[in-house]
Amino acid sequence: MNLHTLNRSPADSRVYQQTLQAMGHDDQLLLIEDGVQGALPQLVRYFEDVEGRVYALKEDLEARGLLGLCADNVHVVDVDGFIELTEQADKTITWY
Amino acid sequence: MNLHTLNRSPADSRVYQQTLQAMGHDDQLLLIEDGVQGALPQLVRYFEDVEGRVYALKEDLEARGLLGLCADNVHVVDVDGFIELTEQADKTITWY
Amino acid sequence: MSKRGFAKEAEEEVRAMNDTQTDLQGDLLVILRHGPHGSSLLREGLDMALVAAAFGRRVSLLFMGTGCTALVSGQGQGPLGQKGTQATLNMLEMYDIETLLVESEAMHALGLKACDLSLPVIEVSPAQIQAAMTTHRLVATF
Amino acid sequence: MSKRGFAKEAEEEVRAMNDTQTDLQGDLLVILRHGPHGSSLLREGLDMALVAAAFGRRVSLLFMGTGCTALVSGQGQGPLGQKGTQATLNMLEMYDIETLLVESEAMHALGLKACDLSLPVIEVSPAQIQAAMTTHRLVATF
Amino acid sequence: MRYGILLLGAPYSRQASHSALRFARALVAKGHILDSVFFYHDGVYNAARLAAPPQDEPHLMDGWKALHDEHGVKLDVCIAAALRRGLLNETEASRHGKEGYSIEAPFALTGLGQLVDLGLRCDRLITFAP
Amino acid sequence: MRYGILLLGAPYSRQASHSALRFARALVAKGHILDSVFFYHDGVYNAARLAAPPQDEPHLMDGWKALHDEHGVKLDVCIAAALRRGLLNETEASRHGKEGYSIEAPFALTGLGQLVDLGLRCDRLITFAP
Repeated sequence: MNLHTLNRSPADSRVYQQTLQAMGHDDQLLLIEDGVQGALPQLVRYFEDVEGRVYALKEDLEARGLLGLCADNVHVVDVDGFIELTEQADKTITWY
Repeated sequence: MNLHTLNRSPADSRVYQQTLQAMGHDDQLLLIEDGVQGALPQLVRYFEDVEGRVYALKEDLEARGLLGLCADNVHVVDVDGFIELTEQADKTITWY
Repeated sequence: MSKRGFAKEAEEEVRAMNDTQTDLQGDLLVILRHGPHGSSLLREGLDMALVAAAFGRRVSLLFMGTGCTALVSGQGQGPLGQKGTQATLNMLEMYDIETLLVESEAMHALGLKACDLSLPVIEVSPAQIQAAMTTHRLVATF
Repeated sequence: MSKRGFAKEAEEEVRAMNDTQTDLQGDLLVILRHGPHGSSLLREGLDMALVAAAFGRRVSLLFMGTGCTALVSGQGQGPLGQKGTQATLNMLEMYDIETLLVESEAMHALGLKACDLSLPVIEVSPAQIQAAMTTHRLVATF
Repeated sequence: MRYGILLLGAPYSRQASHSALRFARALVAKGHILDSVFFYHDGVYNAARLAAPPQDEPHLMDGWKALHDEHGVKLDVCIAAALRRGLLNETEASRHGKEGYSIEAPFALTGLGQLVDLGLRCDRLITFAP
Repeated sequence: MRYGILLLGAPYSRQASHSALRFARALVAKGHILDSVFFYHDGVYNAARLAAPPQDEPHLMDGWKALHDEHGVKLDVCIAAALRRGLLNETEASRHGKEGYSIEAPFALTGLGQLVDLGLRCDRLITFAP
């Protein structure tokens, strides 16, 4: 199982398409930096193929005022949770 | 009349949507750097709303091996042509 | 909150109705297309706007694409203490930068409403965006 | 040209048929998502691949998105004499980097065919991309 | 016509600097006046005096200097953007208690007021971005 | 576990450096070993010794140094990426006939072989990118 991080908003960049193609059946996706915009209810649909396996970094949501606007089906984790995801995953693959 | 330059491929970035919104009826669009990918026949359809007003920079097409693959309805100009476009336009607006 | 949101929306409609090409004229239009924290472009664009205003120039801001998130209420510092841009946004009024345009299509794409934003804005259509490009002497994109 | 294109396509089909997960195993998978000239990322990714290969590691390359344009034939120098990456690509074989995967969806999106490319490649589906992610010990994205 | 250039991209990392230098050379060759190049955002990295690119690649900083020497083009670097990125001239280095300096003439550290001024006094301001 | 970090983003321009430093601090706080941070692409700018950010903002270079001093984290900078961007230590400066230098210990100029090695000897390699 691999962890994928994505730091671009799907409203900006098409790199999320590459991320989704590279994600195996039990891989997980962590949205960080500007990528946390993907947790907005209007944008989370881009990730419906991997629903239930989408995480967003709490500190990055908070800094942007987006924590309260986050979709319900996104798991919010802090930086310690980020580290735990990297512990559990065989590899972490970065998309930007 | 304004000139707009775009240095991102529509296959990569959604910034072309902002460019198109900002283009007035007689504005012109010049594709430069990675933006020249937009001159490929498969991608030029993103610019159909401004057809006939799309230019691509020759030197950037050549360096990428794309000059021969360019769509017919894109005007190819070299850097002197780029300067002439900026002379004719009131302003040059950069999208990236 | 929803009451305040409503008041803001009403206020915004009035502003939008008053909005004519003449109102939009100015020396400098700064286009902001990036949110806070992810890159320094938002701050650097705002800095240019503030400096121009301090020198007596008439400045308008146009938020496009994900740049609209720059105005979302309740932004904080970054986790290492990065300042963010909220403090700078709060200074705009003091510098007489009062024309804040936001791209209507982007607001819809992001699912944002005027009441989610911390400052009063004018939502603009492509035609109004095109007008702003011609009624300002200088346009800078960040 | 079309004859040569056909030969290449046939050759490629044979390679694709021989393609198994075992063939794809390796120490390092370098994912290249940027074309030449626009940024230095393509060159920097290729440099990492060459160094790893020089140290005896088994290296595969995966071209995704607009990175597929990195392989287009007939690239030249930049107008100021920037080297570009064609020379580096020509060195891959010498370094035993022979597994060049290209994202099939991106090739279609860009309207590119294998005969437009300067090196023999294997077009890969999402399932094959996912397999490559697990059969390499290390994955680096550029 | 009188032109100004605003450069936002780092050298070597992105094509912006190459595009800007190519445009600048073509401008003066065509008889236009290039008033100034203003370096902002990552563009300030173009002024790094110790840049040592491989000999078979264009030396961008020398290219900017030649434009200054041969055509009087001013090379203005945003001071706020430069300081946080480690680009200090001798004056700023001593003001910040640092030994050594990383930019030198003809690159000049200046404020954003210069950029606004440039944009308004020129017939055309062209931005090259990362 | 043993971790390595690959940092590709310039400080202040993009969040990558902030994200990497935050992750690095949390790693060591959790008891993991952070072997090295490898600076490549625009990440090499993190090593600029003259960086003078405003006092009310995090000083990223000091943050990297503290990780080295307190936790023995190696700070490796890709030499090829650094030279073309104007980041030279004293040895490289004299080799290239330049006066002055722009990076110093604990940042070390090294080759890409170190990056490959780091990736293969660590349990995890995490990349932070622009």
